[in-house]
Amino acid sequence: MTSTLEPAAEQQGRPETQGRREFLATRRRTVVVELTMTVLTVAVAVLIAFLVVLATGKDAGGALDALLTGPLERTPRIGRWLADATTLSLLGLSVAIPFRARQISLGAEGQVYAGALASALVAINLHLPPVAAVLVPLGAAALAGGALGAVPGVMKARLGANEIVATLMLNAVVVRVFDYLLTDHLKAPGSSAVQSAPVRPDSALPLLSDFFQVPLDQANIGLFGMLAVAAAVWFLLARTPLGYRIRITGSNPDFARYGGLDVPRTIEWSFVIGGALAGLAGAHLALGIYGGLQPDMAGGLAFEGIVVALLGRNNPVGVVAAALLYSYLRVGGDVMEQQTDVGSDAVTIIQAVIVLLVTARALPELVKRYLARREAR
Amino acid sequence: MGPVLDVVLSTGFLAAILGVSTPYVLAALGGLLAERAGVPNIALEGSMLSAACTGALVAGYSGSVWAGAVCGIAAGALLALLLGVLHLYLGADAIIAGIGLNLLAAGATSYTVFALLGDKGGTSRLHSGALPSVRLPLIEDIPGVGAVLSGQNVLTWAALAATPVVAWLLYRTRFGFHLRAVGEHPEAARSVGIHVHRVQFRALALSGALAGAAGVFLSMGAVSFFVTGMTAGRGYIALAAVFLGALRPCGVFLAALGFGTAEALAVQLGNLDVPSQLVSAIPYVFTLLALAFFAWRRRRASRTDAAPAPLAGPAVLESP
Amino acid sequence: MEPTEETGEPVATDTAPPALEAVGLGKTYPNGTRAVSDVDLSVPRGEIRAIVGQNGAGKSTLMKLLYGLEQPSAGQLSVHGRRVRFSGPQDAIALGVGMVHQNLMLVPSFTVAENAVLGVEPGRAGRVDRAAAAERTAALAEQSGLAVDPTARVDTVSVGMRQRAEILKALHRGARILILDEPTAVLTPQETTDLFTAVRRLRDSGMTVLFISHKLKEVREISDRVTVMRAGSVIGTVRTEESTPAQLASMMVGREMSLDVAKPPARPGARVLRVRGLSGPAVHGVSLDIAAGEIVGLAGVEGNGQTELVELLAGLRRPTAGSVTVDDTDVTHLDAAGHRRAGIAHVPEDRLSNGAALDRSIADNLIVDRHDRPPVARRGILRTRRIRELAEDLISRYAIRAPHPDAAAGALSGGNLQKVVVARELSAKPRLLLAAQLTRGVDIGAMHFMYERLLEARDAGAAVLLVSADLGELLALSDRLLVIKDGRLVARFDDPAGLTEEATGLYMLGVERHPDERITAGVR
Amino acid sequence: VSTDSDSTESGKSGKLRIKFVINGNLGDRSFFDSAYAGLKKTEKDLGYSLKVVELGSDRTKWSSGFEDAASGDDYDVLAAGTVDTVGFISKLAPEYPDKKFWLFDGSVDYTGRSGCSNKCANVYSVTFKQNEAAYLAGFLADKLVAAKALPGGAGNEKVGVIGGVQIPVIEDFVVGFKAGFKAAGGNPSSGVLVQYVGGDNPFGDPAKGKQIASAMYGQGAELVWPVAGSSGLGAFESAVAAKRYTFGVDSDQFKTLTDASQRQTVVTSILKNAGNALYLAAKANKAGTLAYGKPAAVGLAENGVGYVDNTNFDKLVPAAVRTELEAQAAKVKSGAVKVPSAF
Ligand SMILES: Nc1ncnc2c1ncn2[C@@H]1O[C@H](COP(=O)(O)OP(=O)(O)OP(=O)(O)O)[C@@H](O)[C@H]1O
Ligand SMILES: Nc1ncnc2c1ncn2[C@@H]1O[C@H](COP(=O)(O)OP(=O)(O)OP(=O)(O)O)[C@@H](O)[C@H]1O
Ligand SMILES: [Mg+2]
Ligand SMILES: [Mg+2]
Repeated sequence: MTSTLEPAAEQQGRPETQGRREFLATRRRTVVVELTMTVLTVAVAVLIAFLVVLATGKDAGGALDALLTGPLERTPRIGRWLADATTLSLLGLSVAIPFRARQISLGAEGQVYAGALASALVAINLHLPPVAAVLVPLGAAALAGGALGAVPGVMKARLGANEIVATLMLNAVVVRVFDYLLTDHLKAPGSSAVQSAPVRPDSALPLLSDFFQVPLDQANIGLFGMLAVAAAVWFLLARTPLGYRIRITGSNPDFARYGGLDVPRTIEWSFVIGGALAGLAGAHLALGIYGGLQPDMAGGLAFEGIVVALLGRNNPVGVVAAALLYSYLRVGGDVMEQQTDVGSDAVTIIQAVIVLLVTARALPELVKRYLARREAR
Repeated sequence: MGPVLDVVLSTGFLAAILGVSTPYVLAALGGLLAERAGVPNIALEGSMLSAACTGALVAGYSGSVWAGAVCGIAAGALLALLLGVLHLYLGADAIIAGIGLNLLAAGATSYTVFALLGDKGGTSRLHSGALPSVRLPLIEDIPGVGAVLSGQNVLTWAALAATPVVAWLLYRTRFGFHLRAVGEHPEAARSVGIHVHRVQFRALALSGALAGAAGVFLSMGAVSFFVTGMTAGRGYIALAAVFLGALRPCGVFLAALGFGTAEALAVQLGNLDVPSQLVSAIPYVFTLLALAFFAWRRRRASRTDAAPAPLAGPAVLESP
Repeated sequence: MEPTEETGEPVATDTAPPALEAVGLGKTYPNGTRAVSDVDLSVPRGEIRAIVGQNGAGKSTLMKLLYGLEQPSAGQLSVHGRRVRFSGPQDAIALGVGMVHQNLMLVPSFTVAENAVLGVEPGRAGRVDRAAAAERTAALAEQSGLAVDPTARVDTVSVGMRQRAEILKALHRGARILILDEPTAVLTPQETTDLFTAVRRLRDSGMTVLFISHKLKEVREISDRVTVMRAGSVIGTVRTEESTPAQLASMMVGREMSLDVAKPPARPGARVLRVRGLSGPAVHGVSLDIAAGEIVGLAGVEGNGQTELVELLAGLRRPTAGSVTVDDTDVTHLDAAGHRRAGIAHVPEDRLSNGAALDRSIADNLIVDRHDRPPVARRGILRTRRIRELAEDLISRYAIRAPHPDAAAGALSGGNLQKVVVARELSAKPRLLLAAQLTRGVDIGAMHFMYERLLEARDAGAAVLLVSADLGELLALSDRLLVIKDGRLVARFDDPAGLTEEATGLYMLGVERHPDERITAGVR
Repeated sequence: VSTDSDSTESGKSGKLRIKFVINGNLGDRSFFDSAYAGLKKTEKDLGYSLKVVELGSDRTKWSSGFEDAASGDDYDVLAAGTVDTVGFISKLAPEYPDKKFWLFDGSVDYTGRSGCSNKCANVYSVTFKQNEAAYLAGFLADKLVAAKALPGGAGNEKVGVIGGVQIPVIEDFVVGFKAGFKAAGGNPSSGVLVQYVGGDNPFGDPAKGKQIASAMYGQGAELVWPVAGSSGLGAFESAVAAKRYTFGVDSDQFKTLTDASQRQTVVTSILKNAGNALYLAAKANKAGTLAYGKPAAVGLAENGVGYVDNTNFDKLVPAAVRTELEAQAAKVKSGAVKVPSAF
């Protein structure tokens, strides 16, 4: 039987390589265009923030200067920026993994508290040799966060229960239980503030200021831990079978099942890993930022983790970049509020405007469309 | 426990449930409309907050509670439309845009209140009044029922009426028809000439208006002034009710009512000698159990009947 | 043989303007794909015009331009002599253009009637009169001969009925120009015949029809003229009665090609698949054997359990009774992964819903069944170079037209996507291949290619279960043929050579039936 | 935030510059607002200048916010409140020995054993014995309900306390209140209903505050005392609807409430006078007599806490009860009565 298609294949040979070149060129161009456009949108967002301040009749130039250069003016602020970015990156990554499996987990908040609680309990009560004193609490935090992640994970994967509801409800429960344990059982005796006893010095995450001999506020080696975790998450998603399963399940669960992947288990793993990362974020807060437990210790970070994950398009590198950008703006906002006449409400408004504009990806799209049209001619 | 039981079985408690549930029902129905149109509306909280603030301010300055209510509802709708612009036209992710808008509403309400009244806490120094309660002359006298139904705020009545209205809108009207089509299969809707974005915008406006009504209820019904952040996370609870109610008006209503009941119950149980934090966790534990139970039952039901697999899953939040 | 360049003078001799006219029409997608370029097309009123071309030739895109779903980047469009610019389908609908899409555009939770009236619902004061919708749909169905159940939910009805619902949708809108993009790809011969009757009836009432199909036999049966597209351009238009299949095929691919399948006789080996008393949703007590090196065809009217049977055998559904073994592995209670480990490969009938992950790369799509074992993965780590090599190899061996292994699967044309699926399944060197609708929606070139690969797999010793809505294809490829009706096997032909479509059709429709002993002979 | 005067200018003019760092926001209708009012008064009366920094409720920002605020050279005195800031002040005070720190409603450790390495020699801290004022509130409450003395009341013998959240500062109020209730002859375990607002915004959820107050009135409370910031505002509305009574907190709510019918329900208000304490500290500072380096605690005796005795109080509280209350107050001031504390 002679293949009647031989000539077709041959005929396709030439345009094939040309198509390939075009594909690669387009891909390169897309990356460049996306990057440029992201920078541009941030610039536009800042410009609009400028106008917002101007509208309130305050010294817009000074305010903008504080927002944009403030975080770099003093090393403690740099430290605050890095410490904030560490927590935010971990939270962003924790959200990004279930998102990649197309699971909208909003459970980071509860997992943060679970992680903080577990790590602090270990770090306050157990006497451990030096390195283990840090690693064991971290492990406990990851376990606690992961276990908490497993609850909505199993509910979703095995029963089909909506994960948004499950995670939101679980957050509410965990935060209340945390408050209860803290006020009624863990409050340090003799302290008039509601806070736990401090963690043992061995368990506190070593401060970066001790290494670099400059004051860096609470920035600690958690930063490097976070970078390692981000690299690991990248590796997990891009280079391991489990990561592949997560990606495929997120893209088309029917296809995943057809292809022989265990979809429920993959979904559960995505929740568990996400939970573990949020638990680590909690440990970073407990062992690195507060040195113990406090009520409301996550502040608004858990929700901002979602913003960071989506800004970074659920890509580990993107998430870290987005977290750095976002926490830079958080610190800049605080500097602006401290140094200028712009009030904390206006700072909130400006941050909201920036978030909204940076997510509005129309500008890059419009430019891309324009480029495509020009090329087509 | 005895006295608590008495209270729980009292008409006052039933009346309280309706009051407590009102914002949940209204906002959840709003969330439902947006979700069914294919746009997850995380900005319910922001819509509620801006409506609560606008309503109290306008009522206070104009002297008319009705003007306040209308402007409040409009403010809620406006915020949702902003979500529409960002998500539908500017390609923003609906979830981040929603979170961003909630942030914006928090900052802007507090800023406005301070700019106008010089008070960061709220508008309690302004006489803004509340929307009237509805007395039901005849029903009022029926023992039991009368005390529950009569004297409820107009917006509580609106919430009760909203459920059948939303159901009617979704299932009986052309608009609802298009809305569901757009949410379920936007391509199909577009291919028959339905303006997908236009329908989604209208759905969002309604969604925001309903959430706005919920906010107006808080500042002009439950109490008669605005306090910064007074929605206190109710928008997120409403969002949970949307999904717990399986995206159906009746289910969403029952879920919202369930949250209201649980909260009212927690208020009553608060006097018992149980740690307050644990008592306030009860509604959420209850929701989790209900969620698991219903999901389990649905799953078991779908195992046994041999209907062919659906073409597409139910409309859930779009993929991130 | 160069076809005569011809701009399409109207068949009818009246001087009325053409129903549809395009001049210099072009479309470049935002991603840079130039799908249609400089197309001139003129379709007179009351003509059935077939559009043919290879996968990715731009047929669907051209139709989307005519229906306002996409906006042209160049050229002009006239409808009934009026110059038009469509800003969306609503403009096209207003001018009487209706379209049935290649990928059906129905809202799953709506009933057939609700889908049919969507956008132009009957009812007053903003309300929808659902009873009237059902009545009207029933009436239209009656009139046009398109049988549907107006009150059934679309996600519970057969593909054929979905297809008919789509046409009713266009009719309900008062379409005068009807675009049918591969309407027959999923239909049974009987359904196709009924559809053609209905289409002719519509044509006779003055409807202009544009009809896309890869099946030249159908094209020749239904159309008045045929327009051939290749690589985004119109190559030519010929009168149907003056054309031959071979001529059309060569116009499509740009060179001569043979349309015959050379099928050497099968050399069946040992039994591979053993199915006994298998029951499950829509399948009742099916027993059959398939040996290595043979193709067993499964014929049946769509919706008689063949989909379910294949999914049971692939591990995607759980049986309620019976047993299945592949070689010596009992796979009855295993999941899909277990079936794959046992050596079963599966080309699913609906490649879009579960055959591929459209937003993942071609490479990712090619390794789903082997992502966690060598050579793709080693010690829990994916080996990207190996994956790339594997993908490049399959892309070139299966002549998949793709720029790069990293290109998204969703950017491929239907035929090429199907090649990705087939490449993956066949390269797994299966013991048993379940091939459902192997050539659905693929062009004749690809179709032949698939046939050859299938026969190759058979000759390499695979057992093949072939399910197809295309009876001709079944008869041509099967070494043995089974007929399924209402979830039960009703006929078995151990030598289908000489069997005609009509004869088989009688069994499919339940008019005739083989005795059980004959069906289960040798199956113990 | 509103800088209330330009810092660089005041630096030159030699005014004492106060920087008030708030670990929360203004508008809490509680001690931040009260402290702000007191500090604000120093601008006019003492010629000081004031700058306010609001760190918001996000705790992750507090530490660096304090650090940043202290590092500037635009202040002479850094004022802060609540026990949550004790750690920050203890750390910063030794780092900036030339600056002064005023801490209210919390106390640093002056022993040097933990916290300040310089024994906080530049820190003035003042705590409030809110339990003492709450004790009087409890005492008054029981006397009023036991005697069924409130005009137009339903004659119930219970009272309610609404807290924001269950934290020591609030518990201190509750403990004191119950002790006073008991001292007056009541049974706090059956007669005092206690409930917390909780939730996402415990001090800013008036709707929930109103629900709780309504429930308490429904369960037979004759008067309700909200200690929950803005959430408490709902309680006054509830009192009007139920035709019952309330106590105010933190400021004289008979004066601050705008609604006349709500005002009438306020029997008295329990004051925790942060503003006054700060104003007095500022005055002492000007006179050079402010006691840095050791803790100060102000209670009834020092007029740091107290109850409001106004026309409404006179109208609603029978003379006999007033006399008894004053006698109790005198005992607390003299130390004859020790009020239990949650700390
Ligand atoms: N939305 C789109 N974006 C980018 N490219 C597209 C899009 N739709 C189609 N294409 C590309 O345009 C070309 C023409 O596609 P089209 O769907 O018109 O082909 P076709 O002739 O209908 O093929 P088939 O027979 O497989 O249906 C293909 O290369 C396809 O990949
Ligand atoms: N097909 C599958 N679908 C979903 N989850 C799976 C699948 N196969 C394995 N898993 C689970 O995913 C986790 C990670 O699996 P992975 O394949 O990365 O490691 P492994 O195969 O267990 O290790 P090794 O590479 O050493 O054999 C394991 O816990 C495993 O149980
Ligand atoms: Mg096509
Ligand atoms: Mg493995």
